[in-house]
Amino acid sequence: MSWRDLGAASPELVLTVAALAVLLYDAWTTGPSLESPRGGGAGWLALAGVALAVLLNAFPPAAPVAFAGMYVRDRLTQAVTLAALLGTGITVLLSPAYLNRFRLPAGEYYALVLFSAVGAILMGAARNLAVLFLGLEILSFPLYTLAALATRSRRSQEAGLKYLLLGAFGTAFFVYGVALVYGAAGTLDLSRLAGVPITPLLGVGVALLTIGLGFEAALAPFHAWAPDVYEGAPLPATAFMSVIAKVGAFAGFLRVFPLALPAASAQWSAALVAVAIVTMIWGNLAALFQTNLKRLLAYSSIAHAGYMLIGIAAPGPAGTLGVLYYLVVYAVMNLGAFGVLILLERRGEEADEIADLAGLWGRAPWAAGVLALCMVSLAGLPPTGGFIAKLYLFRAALEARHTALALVAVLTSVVSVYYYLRVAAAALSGTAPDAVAPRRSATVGIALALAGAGVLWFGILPSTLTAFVQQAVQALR
Amino acid sequence: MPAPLYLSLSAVLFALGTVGVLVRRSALIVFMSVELMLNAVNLTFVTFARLRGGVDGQVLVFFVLVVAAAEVVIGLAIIVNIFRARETVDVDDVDLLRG
Amino acid sequence: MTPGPLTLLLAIPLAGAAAAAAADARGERRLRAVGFAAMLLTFLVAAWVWLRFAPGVAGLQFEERAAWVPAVGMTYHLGVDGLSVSLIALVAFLFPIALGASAGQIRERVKPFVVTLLLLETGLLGTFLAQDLVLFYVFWEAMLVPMYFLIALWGGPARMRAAIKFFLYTMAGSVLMLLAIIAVYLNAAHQPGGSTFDLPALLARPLGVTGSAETLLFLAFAVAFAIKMPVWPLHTWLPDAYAASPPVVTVLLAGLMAKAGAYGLLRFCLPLFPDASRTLGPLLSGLAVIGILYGGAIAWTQRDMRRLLAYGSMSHMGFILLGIFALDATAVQGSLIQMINHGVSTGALFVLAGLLLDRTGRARTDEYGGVASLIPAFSAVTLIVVMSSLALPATNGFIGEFLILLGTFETRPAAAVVATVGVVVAVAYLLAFVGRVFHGPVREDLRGLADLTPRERALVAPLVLVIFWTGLYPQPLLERSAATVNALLNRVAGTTAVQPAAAHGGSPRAVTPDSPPAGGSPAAFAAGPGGRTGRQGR
Amino acid sequence: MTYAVWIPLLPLLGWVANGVAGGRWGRRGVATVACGTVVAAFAVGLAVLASLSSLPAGARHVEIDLYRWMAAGPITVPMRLLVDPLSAVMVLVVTGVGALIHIYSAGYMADDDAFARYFAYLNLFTASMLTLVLAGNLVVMFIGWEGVGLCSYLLIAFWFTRPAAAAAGVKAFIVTRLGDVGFLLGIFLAFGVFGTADFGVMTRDAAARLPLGGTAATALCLLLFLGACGKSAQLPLYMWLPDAMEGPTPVSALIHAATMVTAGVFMIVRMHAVYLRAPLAMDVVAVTGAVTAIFAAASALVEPDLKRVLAYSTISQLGYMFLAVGVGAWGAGIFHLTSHAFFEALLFLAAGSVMHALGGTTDMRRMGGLARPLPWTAATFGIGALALAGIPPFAGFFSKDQILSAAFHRGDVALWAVGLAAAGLTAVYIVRAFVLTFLTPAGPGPRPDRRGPTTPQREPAAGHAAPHEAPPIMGLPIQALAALTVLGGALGLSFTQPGALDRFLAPVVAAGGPDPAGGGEGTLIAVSVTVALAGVAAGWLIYGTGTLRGSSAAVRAWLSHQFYVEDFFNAVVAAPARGLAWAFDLLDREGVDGAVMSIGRMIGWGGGRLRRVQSGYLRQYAAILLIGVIVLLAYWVSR
Repeated sequence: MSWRDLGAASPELVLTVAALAVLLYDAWTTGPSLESPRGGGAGWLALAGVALAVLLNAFPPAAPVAFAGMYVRDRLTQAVTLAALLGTGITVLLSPAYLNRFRLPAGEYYALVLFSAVGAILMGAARNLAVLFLGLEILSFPLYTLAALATRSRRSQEAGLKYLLLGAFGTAFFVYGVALVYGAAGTLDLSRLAGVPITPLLGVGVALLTIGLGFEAALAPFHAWAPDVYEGAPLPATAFMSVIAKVGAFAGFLRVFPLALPAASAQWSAALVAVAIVTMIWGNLAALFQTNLKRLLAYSSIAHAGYMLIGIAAPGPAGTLGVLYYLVVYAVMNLGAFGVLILLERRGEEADEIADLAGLWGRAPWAAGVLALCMVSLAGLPPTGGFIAKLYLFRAALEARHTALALVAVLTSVVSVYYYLRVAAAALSGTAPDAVAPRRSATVGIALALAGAGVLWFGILPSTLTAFVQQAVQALR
Repeated sequence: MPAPLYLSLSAVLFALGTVGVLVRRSALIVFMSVELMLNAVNLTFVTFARLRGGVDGQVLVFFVLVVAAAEVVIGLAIIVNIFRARETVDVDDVDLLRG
Repeated sequence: MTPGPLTLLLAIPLAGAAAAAAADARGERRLRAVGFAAMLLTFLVAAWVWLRFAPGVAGLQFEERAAWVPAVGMTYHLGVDGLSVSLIALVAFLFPIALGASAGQIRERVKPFVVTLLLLETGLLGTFLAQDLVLFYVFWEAMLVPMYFLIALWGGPARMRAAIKFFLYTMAGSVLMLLAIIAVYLNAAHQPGGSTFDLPALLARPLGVTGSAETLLFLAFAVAFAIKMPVWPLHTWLPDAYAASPPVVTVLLAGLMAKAGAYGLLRFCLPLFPDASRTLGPLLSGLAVIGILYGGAIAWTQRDMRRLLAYGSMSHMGFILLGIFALDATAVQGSLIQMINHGVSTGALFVLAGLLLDRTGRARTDEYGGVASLIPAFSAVTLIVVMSSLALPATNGFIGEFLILLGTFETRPAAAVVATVGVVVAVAYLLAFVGRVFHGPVREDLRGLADLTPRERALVAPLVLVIFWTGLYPQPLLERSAATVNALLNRVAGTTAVQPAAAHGGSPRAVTPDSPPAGGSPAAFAAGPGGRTGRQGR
Repeated sequence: MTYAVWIPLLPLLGWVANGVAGGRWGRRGVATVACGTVVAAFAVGLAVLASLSSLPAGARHVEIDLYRWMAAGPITVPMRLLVDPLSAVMVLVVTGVGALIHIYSAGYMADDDAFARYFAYLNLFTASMLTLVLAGNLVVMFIGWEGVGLCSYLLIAFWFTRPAAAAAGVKAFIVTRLGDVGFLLGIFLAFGVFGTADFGVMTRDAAARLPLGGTAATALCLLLFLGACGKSAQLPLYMWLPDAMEGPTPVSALIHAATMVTAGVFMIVRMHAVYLRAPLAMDVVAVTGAVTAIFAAASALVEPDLKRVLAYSTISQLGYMFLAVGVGAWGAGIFHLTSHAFFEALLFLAAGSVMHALGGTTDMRRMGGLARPLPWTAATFGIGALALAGIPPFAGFFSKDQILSAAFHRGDVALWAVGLAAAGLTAVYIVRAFVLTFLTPAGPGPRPDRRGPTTPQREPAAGHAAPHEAPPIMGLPIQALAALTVLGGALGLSFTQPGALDRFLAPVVAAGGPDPAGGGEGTLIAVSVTVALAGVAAGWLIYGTGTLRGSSAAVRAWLSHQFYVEDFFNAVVAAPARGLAWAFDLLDREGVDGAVMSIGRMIGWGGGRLRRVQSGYLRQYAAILLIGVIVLLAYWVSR
């Protein structure tokens, strides 16, 4: 390990340090009541860490490959880092209002968020299955905790338990997969997997890897935890996990499948196509009649995982480009949608039913507008980022001659419009229920403005981001 | 004992763990079943490390152990918290969230 | 690239939307004024473009091209030609009228209404201006979104259901087109010249689509456009949507959005897939004829005013489809002018229906009676518009239907004959409408109905003027489309060797712009009646 | 001669003026504008006639291109007027009779609330009719063709608050539009054949482009004739005309007797060069005309309603005109058209005078003995009746006789015989009408049920109490028409030589017509006069004195139902069409939409099932995950 190695991993290091600083700050300022102070100090610290990481991420390191070949910070890592940091940053902005209102421990919260982000980034930087495994665990353990953070809420407890037990279950398969791949290939180095002949043992190992990553990404049928956990977890935690888990998992997918196993693409591609189809159908159909918005967004995130998997299942530069673009856009639009929910409160509880949105237009027009915009983007309609992202993925699918996959993708996105627009229309019409009150929060406002602007920017002027991820894709070849 | 037997043993252990997750209702025992699965994986790692003659696998065992330990920490915290609220750790009673 | 008038056309409504969004929501009059000013300004620019448009030029004019997403071959490419120049003007013409007519209907949430309307205008204009496949698709879908909200937020009792049905239905068609767009792009990538989403650039190089692939791609495009028009049997979103929307929105739905479908067929289906256009032309002509009769017949049975007009509108759109796939210069020109006419006439019908609904709140025709003696001016205007709808000569409707049928008669006589019967059907349902609402014994509970106010007169007067102007002097419209249509049909005809004998009957008539006007094709008829009937029997 | 454009333009301006500002300048102003424009158009027509006559016969074909109307693809349609002897005659008939009727209307409609609207419509009609007759090509003609149809609809349904009137208007529009399908297709075919629909070109090129008796010529002529059938109320599309009597009586006189309904005849004469290429089509025209003539005459025999009797007489006389053009007697057709315009308008206006006196009654069973209070009306009606019956020396005699002799000379003896029989019947029914209205003592008669209640908009109920002559503004036009009816025969006054009208029309229709001087003319005249007189006598004996009696109930039923043509039409066309429309509606809701919605329901059902899988039980989730694991492993192992 050298300074150069540390330099390569500087974003992760900054985030880690920031997390530790948050914890220390929290310990320093917490009084005898063990309640966090109502100030936003921890949040600002976390935000500063994220900002610094963004800055560092902008500069490519001198030597991309570090830590004895186990770690790589190439353009792909940069793109993944960007998505992760974008998600983390917006989450940090969204959280203070909620944490204060529900008296959740801010220090722990921010530290966990930052740690989780580190895990996701690490998955994107993995050049070795061991690192990938570590990244996965660093990503998911904080999420388990975040899900259960509202210790007094039975729903939160339940979410934590379900997430933890199923997560551990899924991780076990993943590790077993790592072991079998190791046994078949004799190495954990992803860059050396390419030349390994495809044996059944390797195949089973890869299949088990798929399960672990698929669990994290909430691909059907490994998704069952997601709706319950999303619904039960505290809102900002839900928002965060919906994004960061996807970033990590798909970074892992990219590292394992198109990059490490290009020769076997015929085999795994077919399997992933099937998974993607099942996921898109399952997620979208189950979301149709949800009345709880968090749950609806949970199914929606499942469906989106299916879409993103298209980019993996259709190997090639177009697919990778699509996945990376999608991750960034997804982070922005999903957090925008959750952000509006954070503003709502029903008698000291979350107001997370669709019906609670009624009349939002009259009370908080801009929030309602952003919600509608994000819904439109989630539905994949122009002129939003969601459309361009889907366009790239569909292109990848057709280029790889996966016509059926493309067909299912477009048709299920039609189905998805049904529930997304229902939400948007609910926010823009009707009269507000008395019990629900919108809260004001400057940071949430900033986050929503960012999300709204991002959704439009990525939709109307996609060239900047496209060029950025395009570089990532080209650098890999 | 030849390698395939070790591998088979670990596979059986892994399967036992899987079945345990599926059939046991106590959260604690489900948890222990997962630990069993992880340890089965460890056995696989060690076997392959020995077969392949590298140390990667053996190093990874430590990683897995640490991870398992961390998992226990978080898990027990959550389970205890649930027990406090509901006086039960039966996973079938935890079904508030569904649909 | 410096932004030209076409970018201005997109920017003005957008800026108007932004200004309205920033304005105080309580100042309703000011909001409407802002919206109206933006629309009027847009109209002025569109009128300027229309006037400055050089007839006789087949290609694009006022072209603007800039890189959009160079990495993927997407360009910001705008342009107008004979297909779109008048439609642009129509869009810009109808929007201020719709906003003006909304005063009595939209009393709540005026601000979002104005904003949404302006966004819709941007989307519609962009649809007609875009010359890049993806850019087109962006506008095409983007206009759905404001339309959805216009229906879902300001519509009648069944609005939610109708809005989502409309959206899902049309989007189901569009997404297939999206796949087809990508497929065209990918196919061309394997051809010399590489690929791009830029339409003129694509048309200038081999596309590499043939045979059944071409048919499939053609269908994917055509279905999207057919749903929007709508074409039988893909129309069932229409009556619900038309009846549930606020009437001014129906004006835009029927008057403008339907045109986008027909326009798409001409802009994309014909030039991109000429072979498929020819082989599937008879099928689409058949569907058009079915739509004409079917829509007209159902309109005859309807008791809900807007459902009646909705089916009638569908019937009329059948003529436009028929003209397009007659693949004959006369018919296609007729279709183009009929798009304008349909926009004006059907738009006017829905404007009037809306004004009537505002006054009485009655949707069913049998809840009226003798209205003509209560509000004579209103009735007179309605009568004029109805006459234009049933294609009375000297009104605009006649020009379109006449040219369509005349051209179709050349290439698809059987379809033309059956479609001509549709002219009678139109009389049946439109006069039934007039008869039930305006004629008959006066219903006492309608006494005191207010006639057109000066403001409303100002709204409908331009529509009436256009009806007569187009009916009596359609040349400005026709000459603007002539060159483009000829070039388009030459392209459709040109992909396979044209046999002299088959050129007249089987394939579209390739016409040079300056062919002798009354020349017809004497040679083809020298064969005598036998030849004639032979062609008819085909 | 460009100023001829003012002929249609003047009434059009009248329409605009009265339509836009009719409420401003009062009834007198409205009437002045309306009548003034038509009279002025008549004057322009005279000027046109004069300057046309000053041209050499061969040059009496002046095309006035106003502007290029439509040019699309290879076709061009100019906005072209054609002034030649034919259109000049028609212009004079239309504006002349039209002006008289306009003036009459000013009295007849004096008390109507919608005075301005009435005259606006009437002016629009006149403008359209003049466009029709002056048109230089079929498409411009179609403007007038449809324009008069529109006005006919508007004026039939003028008292639209009466359901019967509104329905009659719709019926007229729809039935004529049925014919217009044929007309339109004819235009298309003309474009196909000639590349244009210009009358001049078609007349010139007909022989070259259309082989004699060829399919194209026959189809073209039959299609156009279908349009003529609708507009001119020939079988089988006649049924709208009797119902059209719901309109104000001057309207019936102008539109449904004198002008619009003759448009079909005019059009065929216009297209005579083409018709000459299709003998079969001409036979169809002639036979249709003859059959319609006798059919309508028979129907009129039992009709109790005075105006409807006149309507049937119009249909019957139109049949004669078609018979004429069908046998190629173009001049005779136009001649009968002209004289018919005089006497039929006269009959209608006189009938209107009767109605005026009786407060709107048209049921002859409630009339009678009106000769005493209404001497002028009775006298003028009598003149019209004699002309209609074909009694010399009234105009009707000359024109009808020309037609019959033309048919006879062409060898169509059967057609001649039918025409002759129809002439006899004509005499019978018109005598009946005259007798029932003016001579026999007034009977109570049944209430006029078919009409519905008389609305206040109709004339003030003068009632039976004191029938009185109409004011001079109504009387004078009647008398003027009576004079024309008496003198109109002069237009064709010649037994062996072509009449004045024939000679004037000769440049247009030179190619047509059998030689009128075929010999035996005297005999033919004697026969037809005898038949006419016999008809008059029979009518007098049956209805006047009651000497002749006896008609079977069956015959009566057939006659009063017009041989069940309309019932047949309703059963075969109208009812199935309606049924089909309802079936479509059902199909649309249940079938087409149902299919679409069932897709939605299926998806929704799937969503519901999938939600139930999410049961909340952690172990079930693990099981689902495990299923995925197994499937995936199975896939990889099987590879």
